[in-house]
Amino acid sequence: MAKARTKSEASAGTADLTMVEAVGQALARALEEDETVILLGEDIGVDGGVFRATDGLITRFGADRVRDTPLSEAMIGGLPVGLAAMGFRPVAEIQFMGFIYPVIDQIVNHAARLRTRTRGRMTCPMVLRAPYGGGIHAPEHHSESMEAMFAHIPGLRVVIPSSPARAYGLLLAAIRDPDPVIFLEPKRIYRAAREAVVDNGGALPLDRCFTVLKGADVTLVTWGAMLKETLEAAEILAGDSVEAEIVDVATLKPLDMDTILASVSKTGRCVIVHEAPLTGGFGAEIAARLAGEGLMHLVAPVERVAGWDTVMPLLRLEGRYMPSAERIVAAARRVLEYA
Amino acid sequence: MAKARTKSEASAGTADLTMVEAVGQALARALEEDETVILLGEDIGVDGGVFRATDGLITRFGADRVRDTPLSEAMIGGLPVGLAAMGFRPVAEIQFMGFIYPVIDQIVNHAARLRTRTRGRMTCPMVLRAPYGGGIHAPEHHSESMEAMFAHIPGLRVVIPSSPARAYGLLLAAIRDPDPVIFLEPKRIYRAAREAVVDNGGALPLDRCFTVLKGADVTLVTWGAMLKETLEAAEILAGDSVEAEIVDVATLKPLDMDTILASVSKTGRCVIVHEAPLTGGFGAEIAARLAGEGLMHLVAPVERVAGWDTVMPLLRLEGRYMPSAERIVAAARRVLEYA
Amino acid sequence: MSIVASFEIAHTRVLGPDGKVEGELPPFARDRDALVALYRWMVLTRAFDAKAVALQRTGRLGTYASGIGQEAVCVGAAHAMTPDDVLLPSFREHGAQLVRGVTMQELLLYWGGDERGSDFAGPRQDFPVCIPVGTHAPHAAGAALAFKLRDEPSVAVCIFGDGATSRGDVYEAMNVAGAWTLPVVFIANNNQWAISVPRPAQTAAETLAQKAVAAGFEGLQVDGNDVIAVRQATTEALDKARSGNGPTLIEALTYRLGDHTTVDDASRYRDDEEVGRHWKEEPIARLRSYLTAAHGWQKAEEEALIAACAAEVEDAAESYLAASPEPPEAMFDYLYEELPADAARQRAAMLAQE
Amino acid sequence: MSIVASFEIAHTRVLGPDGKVEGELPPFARDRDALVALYRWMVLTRAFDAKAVALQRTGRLGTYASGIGQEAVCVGAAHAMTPDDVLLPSFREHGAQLVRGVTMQELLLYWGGDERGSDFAGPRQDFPVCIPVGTHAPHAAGAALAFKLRDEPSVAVCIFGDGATSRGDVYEAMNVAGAWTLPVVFIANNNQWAISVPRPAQTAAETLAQKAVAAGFEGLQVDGNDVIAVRQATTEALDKARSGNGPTLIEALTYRLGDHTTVDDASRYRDDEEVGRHWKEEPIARLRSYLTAAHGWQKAEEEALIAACAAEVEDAAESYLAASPEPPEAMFDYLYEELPADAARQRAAMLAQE
Ligand SMILES: Cc1ncc(C[n+]2csc(CCOP(=O)(O)OP(=O)(O)O)c2C)c(N)n1
Ligand SMILES: Cc1ncc(C[n+]2csc(CCOP(=O)(O)OP(=O)(O)O)c2C)c(N)n1
Ligand SMILES: [Mg+2]
Ligand SMILES: [Mg+2]
Repeated sequence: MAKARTKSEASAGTADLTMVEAVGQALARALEEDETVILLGEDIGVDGGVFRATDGLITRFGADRVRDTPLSEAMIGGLPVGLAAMGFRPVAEIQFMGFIYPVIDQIVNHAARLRTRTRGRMTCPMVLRAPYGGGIHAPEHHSESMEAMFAHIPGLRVVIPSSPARAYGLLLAAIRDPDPVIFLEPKRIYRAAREAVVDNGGALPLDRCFTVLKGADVTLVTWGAMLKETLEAAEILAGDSVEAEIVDVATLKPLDMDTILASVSKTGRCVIVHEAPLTGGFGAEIAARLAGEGLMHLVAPVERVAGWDTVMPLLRLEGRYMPSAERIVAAARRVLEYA
Repeated sequence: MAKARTKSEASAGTADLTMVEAVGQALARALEEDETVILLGEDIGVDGGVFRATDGLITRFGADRVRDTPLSEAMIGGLPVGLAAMGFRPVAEIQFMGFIYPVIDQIVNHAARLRTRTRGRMTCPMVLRAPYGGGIHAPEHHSESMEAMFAHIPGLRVVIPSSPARAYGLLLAAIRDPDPVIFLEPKRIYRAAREAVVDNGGALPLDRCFTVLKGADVTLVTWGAMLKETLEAAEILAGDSVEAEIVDVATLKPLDMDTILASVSKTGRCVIVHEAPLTGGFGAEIAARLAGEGLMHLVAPVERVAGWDTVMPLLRLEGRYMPSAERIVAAARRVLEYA
Repeated sequence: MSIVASFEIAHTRVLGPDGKVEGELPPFARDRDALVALYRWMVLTRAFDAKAVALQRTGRLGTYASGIGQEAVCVGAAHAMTPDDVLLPSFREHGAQLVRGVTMQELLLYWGGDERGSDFAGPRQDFPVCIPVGTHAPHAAGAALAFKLRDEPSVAVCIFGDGATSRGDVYEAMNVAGAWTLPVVFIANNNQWAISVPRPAQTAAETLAQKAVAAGFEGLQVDGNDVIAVRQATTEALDKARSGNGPTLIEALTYRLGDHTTVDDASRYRDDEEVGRHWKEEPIARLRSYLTAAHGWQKAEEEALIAACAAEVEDAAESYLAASPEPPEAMFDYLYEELPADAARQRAAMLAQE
Repeated sequence: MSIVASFEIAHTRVLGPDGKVEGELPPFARDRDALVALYRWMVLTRAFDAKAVALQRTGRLGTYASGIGQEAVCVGAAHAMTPDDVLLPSFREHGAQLVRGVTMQELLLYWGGDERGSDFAGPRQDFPVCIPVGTHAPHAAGAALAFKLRDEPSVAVCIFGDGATSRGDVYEAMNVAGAWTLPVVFIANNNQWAISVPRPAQTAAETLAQKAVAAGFEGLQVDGNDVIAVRQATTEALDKARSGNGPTLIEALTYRLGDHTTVDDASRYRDDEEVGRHWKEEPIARLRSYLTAAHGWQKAEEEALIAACAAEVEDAAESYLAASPEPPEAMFDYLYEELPADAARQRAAMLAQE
């Protein structure tokens, strides 16, 4: 533990990190500050995770706390429920979101309702991390975005960072949260950019959207890796003197609709962008709320720019599947046509 | 087989059936007309299913075609994929929707994409049946409504009947469909009413909503058991001289938005009713489309009357969880206030 | 060809169906009081079961899964545990929960459809009933890992049915428990039926105990209608787990004398003759015969015990029936430690509806 | 205490690491041509693997999972099958797919990110590669059930890794296959590693073959670097399945000589010394030694065979690289037999974007 403490002091400063490094930093910080934090997953130990998110952690914190598991996703979903009920804060990793489905049973039937069904006697402060999304030319089943399935489950939080600093702050918040959190990491931007991250243990709120660009003409709502294309779209629109406001949802559940409504009440126009298939995607929930409480602000139809309702194609066609800046711009221009 | 044929002729007429009997009738018809149809599930054989949907089928069609499985839901989801790829039409039963989650992996990763990933070389004409929803005072984990999770999966069809005749016609269509279908049976109305069902093998379309009540003032959109409360609400509204139009979605995926849009273009008002939790429920998709292509028809905010975003409570409180006719009426009155 | 591994499945029994000693009597079982304690728990469990079924039949309880005939598995297993161990029951182990200190009123509340029933005043670390078959097995591995990491002597005891042994998550949990040498005891409560599916249709494995072979640890069979054998086998497995030697799977052979639940009608799929045969093996009469023969158990004692149990059950049922209703907003109040704004608005909307 | 069940796990090998006969040579293996055929498939598989890795390194293929070192498992198993059997491979069994008649161009298309690669012109009933570990095991049970219901002599052969044996669905599939006596052969391709997780960390079971004990059917070990032993064990298991005697689990002991995939760096978690040791056991040199010693295999023959394989691989790579791109709307065109109106609108929107 002495070694860990030294390391902690050393790393208390600011560093330019990629998102995957920021995830690792947050995990290290959590392991350091709270001895009930336990990491588990496939290949997270000596290998440091297939994306290196846990690189070096087994050396610093030992194989008891950074545990390679057998290849058993249902178990990886369920064992943490037992650990959490007994006072630990497990952070489990599913290697790719395409392999997360066997975990859903444990999340719906146990993790998300342990507090409710025992009237608070038992709680489940576990975090389930998984890289998700397309665009890295990964093999079949490695590129899906199924956040909407989780956002429908009562009792859960669903969090998706879009930058290194938000990854750090949101993951720390997720680990400290007293209830179960699904933390989905947009792997396409794991190494896309570096950002200054202050390793001071500062968490970000888990019930707030982030307005990442101010603008008065149209609201662009997105999360995760699609923030990149959305920012690009905003830049193209700026060339036409259109000022886009961009909201990074970050925490899908519970949804901070107030921030989105405030923006749309100003712009009257909204384009929602996500990578997951359109139908039943989480964009539907946001658009539905705009059709409800937000209706009177809308001057134009709500557009959703999303993945097609198709199976995520293999790498050759994945570029044609994912929303592009051009598609976002085109949607924005359509909604701007309304007076 | 001689016996089966006799039975078939005898039952070719019309009978007043409950929904669960209509399900059994459709299964029997399918077993009779197509020898590649195989039923499998827990307790569907001698026991006839815990709701008796398969009552008597093992006697008529034998234990080879009406198969009790071991207690293995992931297998019940996956084995039919192999059977279907080899030319059968398996109809698998999950005993209650609360136990369906281990099946999702097989549905997303295999059933719904077998055709796509083999470019049509292999197909997966399987049906997955499951009773769902609350209101029968069943034990914990027996009353959930998670249709939205399935409606988000590309390559799938999601079908929910709301009456005996629709159960018969839609289930036959689902079994004959060349692609995988999730068929969710609202168990609260399994025995709620009888309806004349003609056992003539007539299927209903899997891409069509049903307008079950005509009206010009407000569109009520619903599916499954909630049709009951929605009809009650319409009756209450009729007392105020409000004519509600009711659309029974029936097939959630692919969604027949045209029928809903046509109705809303007439009424300008829409209330969507479902039992599943509000956030991320399938009502969001419908409301989102109204906020998009339907926006210009709307004269009032789209209301969603849904289950709360809570864990489905145990039986004592389930009545307070589920949407009531009163809640639907109140929502309709709110949207009618807009001019 | 060479043989690279071999395995044997042992079966133990102390009392035969007629109550005669067939095996070796373990030390604890030489004590009359100890045996009477086990006997009383079994009698109480059966009385509770009967009352619960009666309450359901009269519309005052939800669907209920009676454990009649399986009292020895539940009582024997739970009685071997220390207070610091953790029980992870399935949904038919009322007897085990009672022995652990869950009150009958709590059990009735739960089965009556009130979540407060799972907020045990007694064994606060014990898990609530698990309805989705076998899904609690990974929790047992997790709890056991917690004990191991904290270097605590506690053991997780996970009970599930014969049907549950076909579930992948039970296998995954056993496998990780073996791989990590976790302090957990798995008990397969083999009552021969999973609703209408008889044990041989569930698996081609000759015994359920051998499921442990796949996970690399010991599996054994015990006569599950012999509370002495169950208690002893559990004690040995607990000791082994506590001393760092990992998990054990105990297959307890018993029989579901009743319907699957109050909404089931077992006569649809099994004949009375089979049930009748198994009545001759049931655990309560068996121990009573032994107590009578070996320890002079008296008719008066028997009557007093039955009357006391009946009174306890009646008391519990009365306080259950008298319990004040839970406010509906409770469904929001335990969803998260702090209710998010979004859900808080729904809570308000629900209350405004009154 | 009595013993109620006992099990033994057998291990077979014909050729030792040095190519000397240690076991009993099965009849087919007395034929030089038969052995040369197996040898050629293994050499071709390795050449294909090397080419695929090279294509990936130069950006012309996606992530690829090399099967180097495991050729005997793939070739031995597939070679024992009849055309009407069905192969359900995992993602590293290129050799098995080649023997079955999948073309190298098809394999490259698939790994190059083009779904057309799974539309096999050859074995149209064989399943495509399965990436989600172990999820194809239930399909094997389903295919086997189809054969059984149709009274066909076909058998489903499902290959998966050591890691996959920890998955619940593999267990569930094996369990139902046992319970229903299905004609299926499960082959655990035990290459000692699941990415960075070594076999002993995967399970406490001494052998993977004993996983079959839990499912109630025979499990056995075979030297997976000995193509003769693999072929023979598979033949016997196929015969057994074909004659109605149900499933077998074959654990084939081999070694993953390469990285997990082209994006893996195995030196992070295992040392060269271990890999070096296993190079001495690899299957191609082993059979070559035997062919040379027992059948006078000549240097010239060897060179001709290697050149022929290299040419075949080059040809395949060239036609792969020359394949016309698939139109993007293909992602809609195989979604359903008939595209629903809703999706058809999206398809049109995608095309309108050009
Ligand atoms: C995962 C799951 N599938 C199905 C059910 C419905 N169900 C309840 S109990 C039961 C049979 C359980 O059999 P077994 O494990 O032997 O336990 P027993 O009821 O005999 O105590 C079934 C199928 C369920 N509760 N959970
Ligand atoms: C269900 C699932 N979990 C995780 C992965 C990521 N992954 C791919 S291969 C692999 C290891 C597989 O090991 P093994 O079964 O031994 O097969 P091998 O790679 O050695 O051939 C893992 C963890 C996956 N593809 N599927
Ligand atoms: Mg049972
Ligand atoms: Mg391996």
